[in-house]
Amino acid sequence: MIRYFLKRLLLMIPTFFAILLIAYLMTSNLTGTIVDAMSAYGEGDALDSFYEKIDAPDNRVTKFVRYCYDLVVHGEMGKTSSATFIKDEVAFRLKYTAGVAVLGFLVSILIGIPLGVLAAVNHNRWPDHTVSTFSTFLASIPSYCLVLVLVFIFSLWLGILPVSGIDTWKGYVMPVIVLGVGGMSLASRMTRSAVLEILSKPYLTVLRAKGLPEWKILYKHVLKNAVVPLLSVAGNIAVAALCSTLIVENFFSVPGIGAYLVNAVKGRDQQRLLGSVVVLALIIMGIGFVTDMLGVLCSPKFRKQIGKNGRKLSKGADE
Amino acid sequence: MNEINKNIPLLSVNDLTVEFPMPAGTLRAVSALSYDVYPGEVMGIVGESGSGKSVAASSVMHLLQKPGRVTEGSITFDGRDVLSMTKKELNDFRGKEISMIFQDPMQCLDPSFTVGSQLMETVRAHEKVAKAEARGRCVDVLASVGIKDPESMMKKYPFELSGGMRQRVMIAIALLCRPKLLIADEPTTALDVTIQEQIMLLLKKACSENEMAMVFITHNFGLVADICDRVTVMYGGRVMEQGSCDDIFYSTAHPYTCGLMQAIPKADLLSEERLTSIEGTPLDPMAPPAGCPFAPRCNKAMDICHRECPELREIAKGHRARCWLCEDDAEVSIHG
Amino acid sequence: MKTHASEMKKHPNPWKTGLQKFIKNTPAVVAAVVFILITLSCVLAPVITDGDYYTITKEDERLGFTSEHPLGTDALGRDLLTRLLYGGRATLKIAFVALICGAVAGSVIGLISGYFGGKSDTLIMRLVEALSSVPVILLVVAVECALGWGEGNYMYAIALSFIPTFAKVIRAAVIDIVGNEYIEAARALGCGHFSIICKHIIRNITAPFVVQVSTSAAEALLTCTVMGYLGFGLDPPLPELGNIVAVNYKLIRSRPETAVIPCILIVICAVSLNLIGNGLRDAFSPENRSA
Amino acid sequence: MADNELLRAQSLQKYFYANGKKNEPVKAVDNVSLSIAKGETFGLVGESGSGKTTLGRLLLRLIEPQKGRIVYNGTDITRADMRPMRRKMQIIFQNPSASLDPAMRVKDIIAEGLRCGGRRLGKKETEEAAAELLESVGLVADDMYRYPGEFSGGQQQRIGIARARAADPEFIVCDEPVSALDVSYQSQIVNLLVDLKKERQLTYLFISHDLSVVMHISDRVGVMYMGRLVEVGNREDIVLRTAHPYTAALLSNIPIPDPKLSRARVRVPLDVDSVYNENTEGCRYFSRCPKARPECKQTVPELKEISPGHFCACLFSQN
Repeated sequence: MIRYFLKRLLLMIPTFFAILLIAYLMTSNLTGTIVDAMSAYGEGDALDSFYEKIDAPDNRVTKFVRYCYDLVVHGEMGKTSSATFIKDEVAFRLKYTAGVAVLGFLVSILIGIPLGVLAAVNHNRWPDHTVSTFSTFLASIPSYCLVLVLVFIFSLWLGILPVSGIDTWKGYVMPVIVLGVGGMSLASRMTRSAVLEILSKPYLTVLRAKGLPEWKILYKHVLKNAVVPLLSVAGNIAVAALCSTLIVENFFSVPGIGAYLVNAVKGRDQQRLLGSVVVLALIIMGIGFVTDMLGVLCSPKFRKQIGKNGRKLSKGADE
Repeated sequence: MNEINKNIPLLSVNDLTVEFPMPAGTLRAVSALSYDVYPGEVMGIVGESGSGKSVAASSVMHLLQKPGRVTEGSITFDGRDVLSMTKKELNDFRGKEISMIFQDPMQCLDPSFTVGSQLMETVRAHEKVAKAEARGRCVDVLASVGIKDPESMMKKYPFELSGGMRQRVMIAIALLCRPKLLIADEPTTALDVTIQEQIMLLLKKACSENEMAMVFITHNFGLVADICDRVTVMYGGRVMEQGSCDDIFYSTAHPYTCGLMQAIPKADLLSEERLTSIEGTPLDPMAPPAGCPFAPRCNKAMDICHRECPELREIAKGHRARCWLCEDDAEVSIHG
Repeated sequence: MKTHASEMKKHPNPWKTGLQKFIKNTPAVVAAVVFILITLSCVLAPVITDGDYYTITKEDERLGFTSEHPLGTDALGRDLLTRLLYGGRATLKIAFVALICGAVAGSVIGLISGYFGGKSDTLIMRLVEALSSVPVILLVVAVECALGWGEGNYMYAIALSFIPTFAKVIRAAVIDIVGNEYIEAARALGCGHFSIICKHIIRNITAPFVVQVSTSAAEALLTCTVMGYLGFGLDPPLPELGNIVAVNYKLIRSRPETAVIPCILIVICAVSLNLIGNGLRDAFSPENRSA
Repeated sequence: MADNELLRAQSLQKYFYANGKKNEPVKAVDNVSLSIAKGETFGLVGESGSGKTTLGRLLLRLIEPQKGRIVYNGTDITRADMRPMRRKMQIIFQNPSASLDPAMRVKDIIAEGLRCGGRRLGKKETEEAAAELLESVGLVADDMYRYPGEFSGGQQQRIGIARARAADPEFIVCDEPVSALDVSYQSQIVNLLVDLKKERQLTYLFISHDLSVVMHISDRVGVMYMGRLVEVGNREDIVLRTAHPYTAALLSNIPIPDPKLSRARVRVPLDVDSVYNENTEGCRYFSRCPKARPECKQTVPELKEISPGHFCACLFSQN
């Protein structure tokens, strides 16, 4: 079992550095633009020496290697022009992003999944229709329109929530609602199709033939079989929540990674950009790894076959 | 053939009609079907795919898939009307009085639960027994279906078992509460010949030991000859012929049954080069023909067959057939 | 033998039966009509309006819906209706080009990894998973930096973001088709890989492809508008559904309708695209039927 | 090599390696040799998992054998380019609905077969040829404009046969062509195959798990167990002078549609559910064989000729 987990971990390393390399290459000509941006202030040798130090074409690769070395060995992400450690900046901002993202994720899971199960259980009856049309409608509202409506209602009209800034807990309410709405529709649709697929399996008729009451079949058997697919749904929702947090932060000026990213781009700062890429890549791969491992642990078939010989198992015929 | 100790039938289904309202029209899967099963007797229901044999059986257990519903007829089991049972009564009834085994063993066990827990929940759903005693009964029933090491089987998951083993576990689950009637819906079709034989032996032993009646559904006449006491031949949702095993095999009255018998290839090198096959294509369930459903494919069809559907008439003691040929003089032999 | 054409008509091909089912689905048809109306009005923008979305009217005339500005003016006093139509045209163009590029690229990748399988399959799938775990905004930022600013570079980023979805859907469909015996029959008849792919596989994956394009269309439109709103889109004077809303956000207190009207238009587009997507999915792949 | 021998396979071997070479392979076809004469129907019988379908695919080179040689009409085709050979060898499948492309009209399906037969025909001739082929398998000429979805199982199987015949082959592998059909359509297809064989002097490899169909239709029969041929002989030898205990068990387990006979029958006891450990040395039937002796475990029994044309792979064959 442990061997299988270690193998999965090792597999993540190359993917991580691949993403890092692509991000680095894409943003490498960014520093050139920093120099243009700064050229307005200084001329002559200050400019040349700076350009020389920051990014001559030949030492771009060596710079990348040194960057990775620093990252891995010391966990350093270099200094910004204003000599503050990027690592601290990113860590500070991560707190806010994580806060909003986790709350948004919980809202969408705790509302989306029960709705999905409800819609799947009474298929083609009124709960199914309402939930589906409701989630289709929610999925078509872009985040900034929702922001507009919420700000209009809660801040201007009722005046109970601040327009932006998250000094108090109130500041968190609106971003979380925006995130929750998007995640909820996705979660309910995915859960519905996963549970419908289980409900169509023949062994449910066998359970009914055994004389088990309908509620027992539903809560004991269907839900236990639904755990693995629902875990992958939760994994997708978590990644989606993180991605939309990056966007929502800019509307409510939440000082999170997303805003940091956008400022880094506007300020043409490659170091900050790479810092946020590192953190985001790590988090997302972490989510993927955790959902995968929970999936393996929860399904007896994986657990038994993995436990015996630690290698990836082939898809069984009777999944 | 074990003799019928009581003359009142355990299960009696009379002129049952099941319809599936589809967007393209109502599909009548079974029309005016009636058969009786006496205690300890094995009733075989034979027919090709689409003849309504599975619907005939699953409607007894109220397990019709959506959107199927019973439109006419009644099903009485041990004096109680099955169709009018409430949900609570149904749950006690299924698995305790009647239990069922299905065709595809690979899909019939819940992959996330051990064999033991699936057995235990059946016992505890019907009887309030202590855990230890329930476990003991599960181990005994597993042993009775020929599983060598029942203790270790209790801990195994379905994906670790072969097709034959899973069907044995299915039979164990069915026999757990000693039901009076077992419905077997093509239990051996998905299994190999050698394993099929073992399962048939097991079913025969179970029926004789627990004095249990059985409704055995299949499309293979060999299995019918092997295990059934009485047989119902179905085509296009209607009963074509019904009678004891010897009536059906040795004094066949209906051209369809006769045609099916001759169409079966035998491994005894006696049958000539070409099988006498029944021509024609399957009937469209949405638009059944006016007269007898088999008329378009019957080589002895008269014009009345195409116009009007014959009644199921008694042509000998306990032997009934639905054919115009047997209407006027019952004795004319179809083998001609 | 009867004439060839009359015979063909008697047995419609699967596409016609699929379309007949789609027609019966009223919400989808209404959504289709609405969407076509909007697209037409955007395309015919120069006919409907005089096309000057940049002249700024004076401060006092900016109030309310006047005959001169049917939908009023935006924060900087430019005519909202013209900006909406031209903005819609730009966004719809970018969204659909991005969607089609992403769809085709993703499908090709899915087809290759599904049909050939083995090592190439695992390698491609690992890359696709890596790509799918990168947030869209990161992709946009990366592409913007690499290709420079402005004029819709983010279209390529959004196309990239669709590659994983289509790769997974088409790969699953191809694996399902290759499992069937008619592919083996084609090989037994001497068809090479290329002719099998062209004749058998492409025909059978068009249904899942069309269904996936329609279901992702709404998502493509929304992502484009969000990127426009965040300022990654076209440069300010050029109108785009995203940056129209961004510009009018300031007026939310005094004249909220300037921001609300574009939002309503975007939501209507997205809802209609989603409904069309559901309708097509019910018509062409009945097994995963929605409500 | 006999004069009228059409196809000979020598010690064919095909192992399926699940995830990588290092662990135990599934020995689907293990050292199988057989020869099929021209105009003969060779029946191949075995339970599911005995490798009979894999052997059929190997002979047509739809799967590549790891070891062994295939000689067709004197020319060694083990490594040869199969394109010219495809015309001569065709295949009919088990599942009627999955063997026809649902998106193509029947006319195009048959045209694909005609093209493989090297007959470059214009539109008009293709339709005539397709009409003639459809009538030859008992369908109506107008059926060529319909889609496979509109036919019943039996009719779809006829279209598959028409397609195979379009290439005008000499040798057809029938992979369980009637197992998925009902009894009345089964006999229609069997009769059709017998007529075709007489009319076109075809040679069949008829694969099935249903012994009675195989015994009815084939001249020589081969019995396979777990990837190995355990007995080969003509029909009378196999039924009347059964040599291998497994064949005897198979024959005794066929259900007989006659109440008196089937109940009076003596059955060969067969320990069915013992654990199959495939990689035992020696005879693979050892774990289930009622007459197993210690020697069976040591040596792998070879296919010996116990009487002219009758081969058996058992150390203690019955007669």
